[in-house]
Amino acid sequence: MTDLSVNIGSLTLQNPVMPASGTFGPELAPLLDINRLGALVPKSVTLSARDGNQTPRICETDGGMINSIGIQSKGVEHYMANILPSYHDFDPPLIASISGETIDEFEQLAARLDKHPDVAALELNISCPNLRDNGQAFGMSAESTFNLLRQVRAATGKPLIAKLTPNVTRIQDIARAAEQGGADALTVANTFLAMAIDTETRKPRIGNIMGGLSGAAVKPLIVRLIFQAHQATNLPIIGSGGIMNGQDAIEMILAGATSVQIGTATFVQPNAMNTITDEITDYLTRHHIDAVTDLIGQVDLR
Amino acid sequence: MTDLSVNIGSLTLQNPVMPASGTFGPELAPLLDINRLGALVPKSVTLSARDGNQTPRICETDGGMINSIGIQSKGVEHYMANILPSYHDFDPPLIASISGETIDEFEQLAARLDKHPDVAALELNISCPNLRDNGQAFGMSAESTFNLLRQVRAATGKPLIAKLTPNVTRIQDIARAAEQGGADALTVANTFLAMAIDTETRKPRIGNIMGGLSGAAVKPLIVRLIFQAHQATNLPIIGSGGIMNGQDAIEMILAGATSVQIGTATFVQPNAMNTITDEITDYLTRHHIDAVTDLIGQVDLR
Amino acid sequence: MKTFDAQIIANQPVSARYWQMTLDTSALDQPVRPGQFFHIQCGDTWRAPLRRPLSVYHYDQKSRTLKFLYLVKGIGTQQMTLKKKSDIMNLIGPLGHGFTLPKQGALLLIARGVGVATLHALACQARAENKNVHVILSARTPADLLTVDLLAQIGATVYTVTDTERTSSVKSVRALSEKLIREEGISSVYTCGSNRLNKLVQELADEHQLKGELATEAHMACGIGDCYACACTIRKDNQLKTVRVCTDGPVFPISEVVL
Amino acid sequence: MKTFDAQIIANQPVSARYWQMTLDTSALDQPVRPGQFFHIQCGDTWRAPLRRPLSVYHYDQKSRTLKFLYLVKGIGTQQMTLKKKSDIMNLIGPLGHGFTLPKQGALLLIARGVGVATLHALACQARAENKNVHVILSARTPADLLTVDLLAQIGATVYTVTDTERTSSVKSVRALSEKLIREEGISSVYTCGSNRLNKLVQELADEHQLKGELATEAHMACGIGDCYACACTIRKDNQLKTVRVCTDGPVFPISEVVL
Ligand SMILES: Cc1cc2nc3c(=O)[nH]c(=O)nc-3n(C[C@H](O)[C@H](O)[C@H](O)COP(=O)(O)OP(=O)(O)OC[C@H]3O[C@@H](n4cnc5c(N)ncnc54)[C@H](O)[C@@H]3O)c2cc1C
Ligand SMILES: Cc1cc2nc3c(=O)[nH]c(=O)nc-3n(C[C@H](O)[C@H](O)[C@H](O)COP(=O)(O)OP(=O)(O)OC[C@H]3O[C@@H](n4cnc5c(N)ncnc54)[C@H](O)[C@@H]3O)c2cc1C
Ligand SMILES: Cc1cc2nc3c(=O)[nH]c(=O)nc-3n(C[C@H](O)[C@H](O)[C@H](O)COP(=O)(O)O)c2cc1C
Ligand SMILES: Cc1cc2nc3c(=O)[nH]c(=O)nc-3n(C[C@H](O)[C@H](O)[C@H](O)COP(=O)(O)O)c2cc1C
Ligand code: FES
Ligand code: FES
Repeated sequence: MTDLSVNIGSLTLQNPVMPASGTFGPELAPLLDINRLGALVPKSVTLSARDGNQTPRICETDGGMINSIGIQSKGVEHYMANILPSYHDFDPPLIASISGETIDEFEQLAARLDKHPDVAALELNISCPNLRDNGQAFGMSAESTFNLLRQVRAATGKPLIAKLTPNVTRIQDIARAAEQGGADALTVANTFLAMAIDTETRKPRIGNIMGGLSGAAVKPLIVRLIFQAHQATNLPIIGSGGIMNGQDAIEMILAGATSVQIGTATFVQPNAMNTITDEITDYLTRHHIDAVTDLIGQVDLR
Repeated sequence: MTDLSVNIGSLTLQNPVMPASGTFGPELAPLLDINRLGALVPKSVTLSARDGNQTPRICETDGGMINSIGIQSKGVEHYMANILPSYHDFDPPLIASISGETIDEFEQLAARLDKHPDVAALELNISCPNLRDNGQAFGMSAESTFNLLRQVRAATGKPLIAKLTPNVTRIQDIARAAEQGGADALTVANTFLAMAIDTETRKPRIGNIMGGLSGAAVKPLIVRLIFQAHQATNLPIIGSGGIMNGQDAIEMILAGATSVQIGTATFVQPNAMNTITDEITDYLTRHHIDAVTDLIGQVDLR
Repeated sequence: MKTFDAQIIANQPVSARYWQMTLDTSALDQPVRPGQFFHIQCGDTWRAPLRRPLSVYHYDQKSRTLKFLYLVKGIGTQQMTLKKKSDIMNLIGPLGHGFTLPKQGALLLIARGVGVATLHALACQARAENKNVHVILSARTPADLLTVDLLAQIGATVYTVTDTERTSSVKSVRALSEKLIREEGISSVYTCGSNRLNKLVQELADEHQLKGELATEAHMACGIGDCYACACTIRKDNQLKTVRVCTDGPVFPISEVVL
Repeated sequence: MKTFDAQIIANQPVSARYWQMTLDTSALDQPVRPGQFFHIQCGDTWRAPLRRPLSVYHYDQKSRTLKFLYLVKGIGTQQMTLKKKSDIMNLIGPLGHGFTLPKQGALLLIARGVGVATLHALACQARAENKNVHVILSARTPADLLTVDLLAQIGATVYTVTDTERTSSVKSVRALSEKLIREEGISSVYTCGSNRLNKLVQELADEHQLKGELATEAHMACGIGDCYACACTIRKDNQLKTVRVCTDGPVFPISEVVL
């Protein structure tokens, strides 16, 4: 029997495949076996209600897509009253993605969710390119990453996963700052700040001018970022960006990921996460590998 | 008549389309009308001879490719004796791309080429991800960019084009540093540091482990970088990264580019630069625009 | 709602810019309502990963055949034109809320361009329930007018207006609509395909106390309510609300729509 | 060398893993030499932008037809198998330096796997010039052996060795080669397809003072000498030199090759 289970901090997942925040919801239930996921990750929640950004909020690019949803959220109270219960009947642990405009907001969100029994861990979205001007995010500075983690760490005992931004000069520095601040794991990474212009109308193809690029196009950049972050820290890494099939997931695991998140691929095919899990199992079987953990960071550098 | 001519500093080009360094050579002459290019840009030259990196030096990714050629060069003396003369009979101005491991090397290269009549301008490759460990480059720091530009500026009167790296948190800061250091123009940008792993052999698909990603996949990131750099400086910008057709070139011009460089597309189709020039003309004609310069930065933000 | 494969029975152009695709959807086990849509994988998911939403143009419950009428616009619909008889299309659907028919009275449908693709299924159902149906079709040129004969065939009364004939101004359409409302016992009005006509229909519904519905469009990623790509703003009880076109729509009461 | 379109005359599998494509290359106006290659656009240039290099397997100057023998390996060659008669392939070529034939004496060709695709054209030319040609074909299994009959047909003497029959060890191939060198007046030896055999041929050429040539492979981007993707190291006058497989090769004197 192939062992697919992995640990993210104190959390044990039945397999490494989980959804990427913002691309998943209970609406998928008729199209996907949600109980076969490693974890559940709902859309990022903010402290108070937000409307999200102007439309169009998405556009397609070669091998990818740009989104600027901008965290449309009804606030954390609504989240606890309505969103969390909608996942209650599924088996996998739920990782709540939280997003704030200030460090205090992150802290309050973490404190508010700290005691909630349905929340197994918190993913800190310190990397959304769609909240502030020009795609600025906390995760762009090692200092603010450290401060944010430290403050949130004090507010909750739940495992903390820092979702890093790829839009930085040295991800190693940010990864280390998150580790030192008290993160239990890293998600590498959020979307790449991007822009597309319709040459016929000359207008940006995204209402918010810029947005975040995801999908197959970004995979070689994410593999590199995982490799760099894995060399810089001891934290388990959740790889995210451009995984379309099991082979892509294996590639990220070899680069240093413990687990993977799937976003755009679910839009292509709603049951992509189930297929990817099957393909990971097939790969392990074909290569006579007992446990997926045996592959983590095992890229052969000669 | 549509006017395709553009100015890069004191240099006037008959049209905005030129090759990207490292993807072009006189070998293309039977396959492409070289005299229809806006400028000629040979492979980056180093001060002394270098062998380049381990093989494999390229691999393909979805919608792009990773290269780690690593500047194989026979040194600047050989360049002046053999490379520059091989372009002598072509009409377009030649932009010499130079690459050094230290600021002094850049300065010496510039000084050595300063008086050469065949060199119309210098492109400073301060952004090659394939020279130093882990893709480090001068262009990753505003300070070293400024220092490098200032020192090279003192060594030559030729127009200086700083080729920036996209692997930075804020390209605006680097663009401004280059401007303050004395750059006449910016190339935005070099390749994105990337990695790919063969899941069957578990080896990196590039001998040098990491390399630079180019091709269609990166276009939305480059359009964003051009837009940001254009907002931050007054320098003319040469857009480079992912242009496959005339529409892509127009997109970059609307984002703020004055001129464009074509690399990967030439591998797809050796006469791509001629086709792209024709497609730009067609676009201008169809939209009743007299001069391509009327489009620079004209993205309609409402 | 499910993800399923459907075999192509036919796929051909119906005019210079429009194509029609007929699919064998025997895999479907749910009813399909006018105004609902399917989220379609058009072809090369590497270059173009996103699905495309297309309205039900016609659905035959008995034979379980589904038709789309589509404007060839960009890469997705271009790839659809390359598909041949017997090729397989992957669909998610049926999705979204469809139209609701009036209890009594006649229907007025006002469609611009490919908007008729969406309203056509409604006309069919209303005729099947023996309701009177009046359709105003607006297009750029007479050649762009779609399904005129088919609508007439099922017993709808069709009025065509075009830009080139200078009969398609909002003013003319308003005059024609008001005449029909006065003379034909219209109880409800439906529209799709043009912002200017949406406004007109909103005004008409308000002025004449008609039930009105609008089929909206938005760029979509998931198509099933997860991603909030397809947001639009509606007004309900005098409050502005952001809703999802894919699940809260695509059909909205015209009174709620913010134009 | 030029970029040109060629129409497919035939494209079919010749064994479980190998296909053969025949092209009408009437657009070609240059001679094509054994050992040269073409740089081929395989299909979807969006997902897979790079061309693939394939050796001339056979070229008929009179009819201007060109054949490739290719191993179906990854996305590029997979896309080639989807191409049908009358489809158009875009090629750049002929590229690179081909083999040189010996002035006199017989040729010994040692090919492993798809390496025979490259050596086959050489066998044809040598036979056309009435030279004696001995070919050792090595493969994993007897089913993987390619073009045995064709080579025999043109009058080459063929020896087959395979892994499953345990006849393909370097030792056996060395023994067979030495016998042929002794008995058949071999003046030159050529190889392609296996690193172990390359080494063997280098040794044989050295020990027996034979002219030897090797066809090398490298990942390529431009294929015409511009990009330095295809670098390999050779030894010339006892100096190591980095050269380009696409233009300085792909055929190199075996004595210069660093293995
Ligand atoms: C609920 C719904 C029903 C529709 N029904 C029909 C129909 O029956 N017939 C028909 O011809 N068209 C219909 N459309 C519009 C149709 O979805 C777009 O024309 C189509 O997606 C364009 O794809 P493309 O690849 O050809 O164009 P591209 O411009 O290349 O598309 C690029 C991206 O933009 C999106 N996009 C472009 N135009 C639109 C648009 N008008 N609305 C939403 N997204 C868009 C695409 O989905 C894709 O993600 C409908 C749209 C919606 C939302
Ligand atoms: C001069 C020359 C002549 C060749 N002649 C033949 C021939 O006649 N028949 C034949 O079957 N094969 C030949 N090859 C090898 C052939 O080019 C590769 O098998 C082919 O490119 C693989 O492409 P793919 O898309 O199927 O595989 P993929 O693995 O998907 O290719 C991915 C990338 O790696 C490159 N690549 C993969 N394997 C090789 C290889 N062995 N050599 C060079 N690049 C590679 C591809 O070109 C592509 O850029 C030749 C190679 C060279 C350099
Ligand atoms: C439509 C959309 C919405 C997203 N919303 C969020 C979000 O709310 N919070 C977050 O952390 N990431 C969000 N992301 C980023 C994804 O979680 C993921 O990191 C990214 O899409 C890369 O993975 P992919 O290439 O598999 O899609 C969103 C992505 C998309 C495409
Ligand atoms: C094979 C290869 C070699 C390159 N060599 C150089 C180089 O020597 N100097 C340099 O400044 N950029 C080099 N580049 C980067 C290109 O000049 C260009 O910036 C990049 O490829 C992006 O453009 P593209 O997407 O059109 O290819 C190289 C790129 C490739 C693909
Ligand atoms: S398209 Fe995803 S919520 Fe509507
Ligand atoms: S492939 Fe470009 S130099 Fe050989």
